[in-house]
Amino acid sequence: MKKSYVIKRILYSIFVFGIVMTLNFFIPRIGVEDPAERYYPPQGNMSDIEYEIIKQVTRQQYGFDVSTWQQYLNYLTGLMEGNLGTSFRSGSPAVTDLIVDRLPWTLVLSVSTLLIGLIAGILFGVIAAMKRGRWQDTTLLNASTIMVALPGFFIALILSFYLGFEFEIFPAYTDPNMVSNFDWSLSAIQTVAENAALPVLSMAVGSIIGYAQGTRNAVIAVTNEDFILTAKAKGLKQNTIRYKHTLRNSMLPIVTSLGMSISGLIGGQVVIEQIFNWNGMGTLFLEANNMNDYPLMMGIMLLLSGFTILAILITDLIYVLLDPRVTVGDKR
Amino acid sequence: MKKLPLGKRLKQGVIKRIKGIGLFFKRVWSHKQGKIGLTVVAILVFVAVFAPYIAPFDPYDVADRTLKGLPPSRTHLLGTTINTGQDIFSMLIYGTRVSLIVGVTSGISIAIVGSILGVMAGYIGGAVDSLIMRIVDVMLVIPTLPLVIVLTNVFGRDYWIIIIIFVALGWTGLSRTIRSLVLVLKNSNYVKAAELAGASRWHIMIRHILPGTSHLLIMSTALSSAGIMVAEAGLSFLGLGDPTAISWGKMLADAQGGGALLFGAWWWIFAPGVGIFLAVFSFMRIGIVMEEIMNPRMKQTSSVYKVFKNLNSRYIEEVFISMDDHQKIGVDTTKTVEES
Amino acid sequence: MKNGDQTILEMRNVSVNFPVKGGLPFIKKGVIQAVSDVSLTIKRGETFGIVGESGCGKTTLANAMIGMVKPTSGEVYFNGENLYQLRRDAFKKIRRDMQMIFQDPFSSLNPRFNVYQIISEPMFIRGQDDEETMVQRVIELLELVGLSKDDLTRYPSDFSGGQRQRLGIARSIILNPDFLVCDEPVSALDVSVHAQILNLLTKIQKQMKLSYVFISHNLAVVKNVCDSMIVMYLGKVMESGNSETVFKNPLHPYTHALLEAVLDTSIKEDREQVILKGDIPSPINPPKGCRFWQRCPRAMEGCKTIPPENIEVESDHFVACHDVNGFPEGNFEEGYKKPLKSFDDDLSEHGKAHQ
Amino acid sequence: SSQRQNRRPDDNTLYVGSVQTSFPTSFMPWLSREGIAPTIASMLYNTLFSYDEETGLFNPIIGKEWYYVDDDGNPIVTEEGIIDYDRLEAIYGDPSRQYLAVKVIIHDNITWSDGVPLTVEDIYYSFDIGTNHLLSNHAGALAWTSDLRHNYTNGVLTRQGLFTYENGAAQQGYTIAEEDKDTVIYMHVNKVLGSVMPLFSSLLILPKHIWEPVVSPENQLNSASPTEETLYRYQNPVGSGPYVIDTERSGSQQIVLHRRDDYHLKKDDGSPLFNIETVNLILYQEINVAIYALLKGHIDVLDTAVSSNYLRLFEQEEEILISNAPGTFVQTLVLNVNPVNSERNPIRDLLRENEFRKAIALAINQDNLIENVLNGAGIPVSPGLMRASMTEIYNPHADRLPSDHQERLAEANAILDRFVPDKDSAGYRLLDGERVSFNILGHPGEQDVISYLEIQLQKIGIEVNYAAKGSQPETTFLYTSRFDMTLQGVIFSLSNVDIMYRAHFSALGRTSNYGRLVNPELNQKINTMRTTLNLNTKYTLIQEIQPLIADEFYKIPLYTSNVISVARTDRFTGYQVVDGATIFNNATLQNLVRVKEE
Amino acid sequence: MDKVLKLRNLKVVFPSGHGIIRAVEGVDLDIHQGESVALVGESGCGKSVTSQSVMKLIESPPAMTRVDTIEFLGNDIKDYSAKQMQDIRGKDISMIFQDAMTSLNPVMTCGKQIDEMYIRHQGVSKKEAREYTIEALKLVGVPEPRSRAKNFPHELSGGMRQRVLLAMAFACMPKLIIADEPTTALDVTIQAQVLNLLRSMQKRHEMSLLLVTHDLSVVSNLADTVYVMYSGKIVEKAPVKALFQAPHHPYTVGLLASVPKLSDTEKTFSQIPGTVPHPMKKPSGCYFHPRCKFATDKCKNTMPPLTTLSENREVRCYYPLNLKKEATA
Ligand SMILES: Nc1ncnc2c1ncn2[C@@H]1O[C@H](COP(=O)(O)OP(=O)(O)OP(=O)(O)O)[C@@H](O)[C@H]1O
Ligand SMILES: Nc1ncnc2c1ncn2[C@@H]1O[C@H](COP(=O)(O)OP(=O)(O)OP(=O)(O)O)[C@@H](O)[C@H]1O
Ligand SMILES: [Mg+2]
Ligand SMILES: [Mg+2]
Repeated sequence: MKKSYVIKRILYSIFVFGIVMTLNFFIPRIGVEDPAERYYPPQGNMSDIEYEIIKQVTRQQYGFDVSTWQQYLNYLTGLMEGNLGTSFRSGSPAVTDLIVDRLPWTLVLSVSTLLIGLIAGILFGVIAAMKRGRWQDTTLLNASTIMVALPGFFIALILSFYLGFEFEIFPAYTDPNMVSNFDWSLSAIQTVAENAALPVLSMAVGSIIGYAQGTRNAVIAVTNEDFILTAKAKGLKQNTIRYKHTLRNSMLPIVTSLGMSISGLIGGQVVIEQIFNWNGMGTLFLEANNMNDYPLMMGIMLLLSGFTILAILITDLIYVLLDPRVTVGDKR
Repeated sequence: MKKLPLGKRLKQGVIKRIKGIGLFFKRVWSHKQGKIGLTVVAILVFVAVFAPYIAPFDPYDVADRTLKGLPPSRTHLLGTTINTGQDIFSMLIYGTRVSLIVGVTSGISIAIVGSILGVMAGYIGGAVDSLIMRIVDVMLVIPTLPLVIVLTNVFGRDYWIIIIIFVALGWTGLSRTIRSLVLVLKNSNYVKAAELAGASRWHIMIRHILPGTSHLLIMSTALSSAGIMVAEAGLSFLGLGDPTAISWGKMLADAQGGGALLFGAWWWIFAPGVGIFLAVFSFMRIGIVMEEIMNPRMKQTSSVYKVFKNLNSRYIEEVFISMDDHQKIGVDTTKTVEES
Repeated sequence: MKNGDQTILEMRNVSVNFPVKGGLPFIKKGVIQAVSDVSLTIKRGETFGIVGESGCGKTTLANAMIGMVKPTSGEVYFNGENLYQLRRDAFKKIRRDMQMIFQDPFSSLNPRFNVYQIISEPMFIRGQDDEETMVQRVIELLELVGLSKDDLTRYPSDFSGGQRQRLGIARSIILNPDFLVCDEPVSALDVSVHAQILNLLTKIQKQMKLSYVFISHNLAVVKNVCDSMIVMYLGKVMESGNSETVFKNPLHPYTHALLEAVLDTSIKEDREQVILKGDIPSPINPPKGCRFWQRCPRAMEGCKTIPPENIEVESDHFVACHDVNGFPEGNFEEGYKKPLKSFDDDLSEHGKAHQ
Repeated sequence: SSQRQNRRPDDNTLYVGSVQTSFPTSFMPWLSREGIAPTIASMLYNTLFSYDEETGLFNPIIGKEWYYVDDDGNPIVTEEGIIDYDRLEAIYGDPSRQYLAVKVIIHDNITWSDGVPLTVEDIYYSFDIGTNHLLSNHAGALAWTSDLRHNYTNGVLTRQGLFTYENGAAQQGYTIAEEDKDTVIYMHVNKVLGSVMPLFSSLLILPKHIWEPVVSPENQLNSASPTEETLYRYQNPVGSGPYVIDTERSGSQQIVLHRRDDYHLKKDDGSPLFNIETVNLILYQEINVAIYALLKGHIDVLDTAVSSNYLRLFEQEEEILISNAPGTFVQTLVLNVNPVNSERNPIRDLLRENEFRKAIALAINQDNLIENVLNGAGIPVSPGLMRASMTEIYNPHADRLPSDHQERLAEANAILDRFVPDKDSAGYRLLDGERVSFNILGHPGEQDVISYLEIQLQKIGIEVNYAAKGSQPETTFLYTSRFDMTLQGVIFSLSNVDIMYRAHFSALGRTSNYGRLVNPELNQKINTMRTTLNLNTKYTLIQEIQPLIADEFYKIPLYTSNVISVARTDRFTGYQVVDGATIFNNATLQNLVRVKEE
Repeated sequence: MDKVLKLRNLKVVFPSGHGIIRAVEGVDLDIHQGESVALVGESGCGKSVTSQSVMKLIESPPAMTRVDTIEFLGNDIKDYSAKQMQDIRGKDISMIFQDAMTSLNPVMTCGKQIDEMYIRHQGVSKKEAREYTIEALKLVGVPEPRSRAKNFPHELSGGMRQRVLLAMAFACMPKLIIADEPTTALDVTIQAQVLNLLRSMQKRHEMSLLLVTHDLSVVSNLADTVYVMYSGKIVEKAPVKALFQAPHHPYTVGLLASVPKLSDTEKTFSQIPGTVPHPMKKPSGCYFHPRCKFATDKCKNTMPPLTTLSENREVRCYYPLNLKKEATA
């Protein structure tokens, strides 16, 4: 039963990814007759003949000279080989290469944000749930009402100026040498940690509070469940109940929301990377947008969607591990 | 006999709905948090509507060089911008308009689109359901902000386009919740009873299903409005919003680009920040209070603690004492019993 | 209460299957055989009982009777007309004569409607526009079910379970139906309220000359209320007939078990109980042969594979059991009459232990 | 502080901040044209000559000298050695002559950064594949080589216009001595004086030995799927310029360039031409961060012009030098004077009237605009659109509007009263009651200018509103002439004037001539100017064109803003302020010296 | 017979935003060794609260509890600390809940949930605990206990789950078992299985049983002594036979009469009119008076006390019924 669920879940993820791929192919083609025009918008100082030549060449180069279906097919076969197309940057670098360069640095931010958010969030949430109605709880409640209303980028601005520029506690922006000097040495790792501090902090504040709130509610909900009463009636120790019975069940909604929150996390990172001069996928995406580099933009989108799909898949599978009830059907 | 004309019945229905919504807001109002939220929203709406009368200056007015980068003063409550000499307070006032319009319009549209699609998916079911839910699944995995950026790149950056994009991407979560609620409502026995009485699908949808989701819709409107205000601010901050309008996000971007903090003009950054915060905060408050009203379990847990804090122990003692059997012994019962 | 032999509803070989969806979209996993091959006849004015354990298909069968669930196969005749071959408008018209009272009084009333709206809804749907008549009629009904005019503008949440069930009853009879299905109308209610509701139903039946289908898992209730009955197990009819006859002479081992499961308040020392072993099998892949054989104390080898037929053993008394009817003629494998070991080891061990 | 030391650890390195969206990843100079790529390319590669805007002369780089030559290859020069335009006109004025022949002699001591000597074969190769689209694809050379009469059709050389010792010089009748075979090349160019300009000063010369082996019709220079070999060469450039790139230390956030000690040009005393040994270019996404970095001393120079608003901030800093260099870029207000028929409407029809346009021009107070929007960091521009500093060609008579602003407003209103019948307190109305109101298309960054225009034009009773440019203004607004007004920056200089005049005022179609102005007289003048072979005649014609342009009021000049850039003076001195450039420029690189520490 | 449990004057209220819910109003309860005591009454009358209070499982907040004595095996556990209670729970008193589905932790195997009992109270190793668990499962008639122990609750049928709960409750051979409506969620035929099992286990191990139910037929089969509760108060206490033969309180009388019996011949059922009072809006005087056809003004004004009529028979009524009948019995 379980195995078949896993297989089905994977198949479904692939199905969703297939649709995302298709969308990715068609979005840049919305509203233009000649895709070459979207890929290479006319420039002011270009003569008509020049522009025609360029379009002609672009069509050939980027394979727009065949039927749309053939293009789609080529796009898919390209993807199979890990080829996300060619960027419009000079020198026609492969989108894949550009992304691969930036990907680890984006992951540094997102993964640490996620981990810090999760760990601290769950910790605070559990504390608040245990101390329900006391100051720990009310503090969390108040903090969360304030934090949800403060956009991450606003926090980032403030942190970057005050903690970074004014008081120099952490770098206000990323050290340009960080990437090129990175060699896995302890000091290099320390540099990365220092530079990541503020961006991660500005993103993590929100997610800590979010997860804490979620954990608190989940823990409280589980505490009201009948089986906790059973556990009490069994005479189990407080801690056994808390960790073996309550926490594991409370994790279920957290795990579900985790998968969902990935997409938002990745999206929000675009602004944060920009503010802290962090050379990740977010800035790459904005670069691409500024240059109308559709292949690159869509490549990043595809990758981010792929990540989200993967994250949701993984959390779903973790969910299955945690919750034996899920075998068939949809839990959400 | 006295058949009520359709128009009048409709009118009655509308009045009833409005009364219902009014009642709902009254319940929100009766909540402390809700009161805060409603008050702030009311103020913001007032500011947005009467912006031209409140704002002391034309926010678009690029004033003299002598007026650039003024610190807050009595004439310029929040000073003027460093690069253009615009009155920041007036910009803030006008920014309310954009944020509220974008937020609320998108919120309401999301509620409409989300409920229609959610009800369709849940009520009609079958292929329609599969289709809509597959779309939802796909939308769920595409990161929103990047997608919005791509779409504004393709379609342009007018506010109405941005709103449409937000709506096009924002309905999914709501329709998913609505759908699951509709599935419950659809299988509830009162819907079956209506079907048995010969009700058409329309009748059931209009009279049973939709009203059943109305609270969710109001709540979602509040919450998604809040979310979209943040998203819009982010977009404007990146310089990808509608460039012609003054929005809080754009003010932030201008302030950042103009080096507000470097010049020590912190109010220039904080003013729009506080604006965003207040708007989002108040909408969130309302949304959360609505959620509490609708989800009594949550309410119970939170309010029980309040009740306990404020308990009058004397009163409780009296209650306990009143439970005692006062005349435990010595009642002449046996006699009466035998008589009966 | 047999007034006339006219049939109001007849079911012929009705089966209802539900698809079971798999995890992936568009892929079906199997079917639940909720009702299989049920035939029955309900006479005008009588109360027809359906008894069986949870999940055996009682509600589904009832739904099939009133056109809420389309049978996978078989026909349903109401007042002589085939329900599922009627045109839409005719179907709607005929449906007006059938109503249902639901098992769960809590979910059967729209919490947003007030009492007037709830009860008048069927009239409203039927295009009855005149407020005054509707109000009049609703008040009349409220009084009939033991509530008062003052309740007109109250909401379901203000009522207790029993009162809600009364509201449900009022709603179901506002269109003057002929045929009323009561799906476990009391099982969700408190004991002390059972009697109230049952009496109310009886009263209404008398007043309005209704035919009832009465669903219950409590044989004691069925015995007192019903004229005819069927006993269902896993979607199949095990025993059926005139209820007096059935109760006087229960033949099917499952009926026996049900009867003995009814705990009586009359105190008997050490009542000897037949306790069925095991659990109800899943309706997704019901056992071949007799659906009851796994739990049957009288099961034989042949019961595993040969489905028993419903045979009239005495006037108006049908039983589907090989032990009662004997196996039909045919080429069966050897030993099919050999009794199966009646109890699993562990159960019998336990049984011994306390006797 | 310690952090400072840490961030600029190398004494002889100049740390340069740049605000860009991205750094180039490929250093193929013909392809990288965005952002900072040309700056880097110009440090790695050379052109034949550089052009001096002030004098109109070419300074040697790879090329040592050049001449127009007659059919025998003899230079057409006066005794002083400068171009003899009269003889040139006499020889080539004949309409049957279809081209100008040019002889270029290059330095003989140039090596590529990999040590291979640079010869005219490299020049030949560069121009040759520049014209052969089958090899170069639409790499940047397309536009720059268009005046070279060296043509390919489908990869087949149909007309040769380049001649070296090894490539057909003899056949064409040019004799090149054996010892000059590596340094002499002849070129045939269109019969326009400006033809040599892009060929000499824009086209960066590529090393033949690097590119010839990899470039083929199958693997073009600019390919959507370059081979690994090509990519390697894109990323590891071999140039003849003063610097080489340190690929080890360069990445997406910084680019490090080292000085070449074997660069062929030296200072007079024999020391390296460029003083700076290492240049470390650092990328910042946002101006604010770059300014943080400068203030904190993480960088020495900011290679991005900053807004004049920052002047106030930097003025307070002792160690910061502000370069307030005069700009070359003229911001103009372009009016849609001749929309396609489908886009015509009564309001736009007003713009077709020369007088009406004059009224708008009269309303604009450049001094006030510069004071308010640019904080004074700019200079006014004459309606002839030519900067006054271009002494050779600037015509002061082009400025024919009164200078007193009140007078101008009065005149503008007088004109408008003639055109528009109806006026109320809020401004003019058309006959049908429609208010005279225009949209100005602009980038968000131009909003303050537009706001200013709004107020200014309001003063003469015309309403103006900001309309944001969409993501693709060219296709959606400009070419379809679906706009009223827009802002456009232009640079008219000695080097580009014949191309730009044509593009802006005479060519139709999909060019920058968004508003489709057609004035036969102007058109004809521009053509004559372009084709004359006499430089003096040409200069005269340019001067005559300016009043004509001014009279059209088709592009109304707004201002030329100064290029403000900043540098720290705590480590280096000797920064050079260059017109139209930031303080990070060639002159600075040649002049900077390390501050001695006490 | 030793007293296993002596509960005196238990009062529980639930303060809420709208008022105070009076859930239990002064309940006394005595349970002797080996005795099975039933607590019957309508839904919401306070049965579960009472039974959970015995184990001090009702938490504050949300509840407020007052009690004079909770004597368990002669010790007053009223002031026991949470730790001390944990030692008693499961070991000396255990509990079976109504809905086995929600009463079992869905993410833990059934076996593990029973193991916990042994590990906690008998200090055995995990392996030993599992052996005990398998024994216990066998005892409650779970076929193939070894593999069943590895199943998760949702993989078992309702009857099996209830057996797991039984095994859990009996694991440490407690002195007192509290069963809160152990069979209402089950099918009739399964109900019989489980009840039978419960009775036999209890009898065999001489345990005391507090059975909470609203089903009188269950009572008749399982209980020795019956407490009838109405709206938070005990209205009648009697040995089971006596109660069924001669119910004294009008509520008990009505309750007994309204249960349908196979032996009935009439088509109508006798009924108690009206409904249970809302726990926040209880009537004055006797809580039952609005539904009682014998009610007098006295009943309307003052609450009758719980009066001892004979040994083991108490009734809260000014005018008890069937007094003679009992005398003859
Ligand atoms: N709409 C449906 N879709 C799928 N399966 C269904 C549906 N309705 C009922 N079933 C299944 O059909 C079988 C019979 O259900 P039904 O509700 O008729 O039983 P029942 O005898 O009324 O049970 P209960 O006493 O619990 O009401 C059950 O296994 C149930 O799960
Ligand atoms: N956590 C709680 N918060 C508020 N009120 C409660 C709580 N638990 C129980 N009550 C109230 O206490 C009263 C008694 O509840 P209890 O659960 O003991 O009833 P019961 O007799 O067990 O009913 P049932 O037969 O439905 O289980 C009820 O009115 C109920 O509303
Ligand atoms: Mg049912
Ligand atoms: Mg209970």
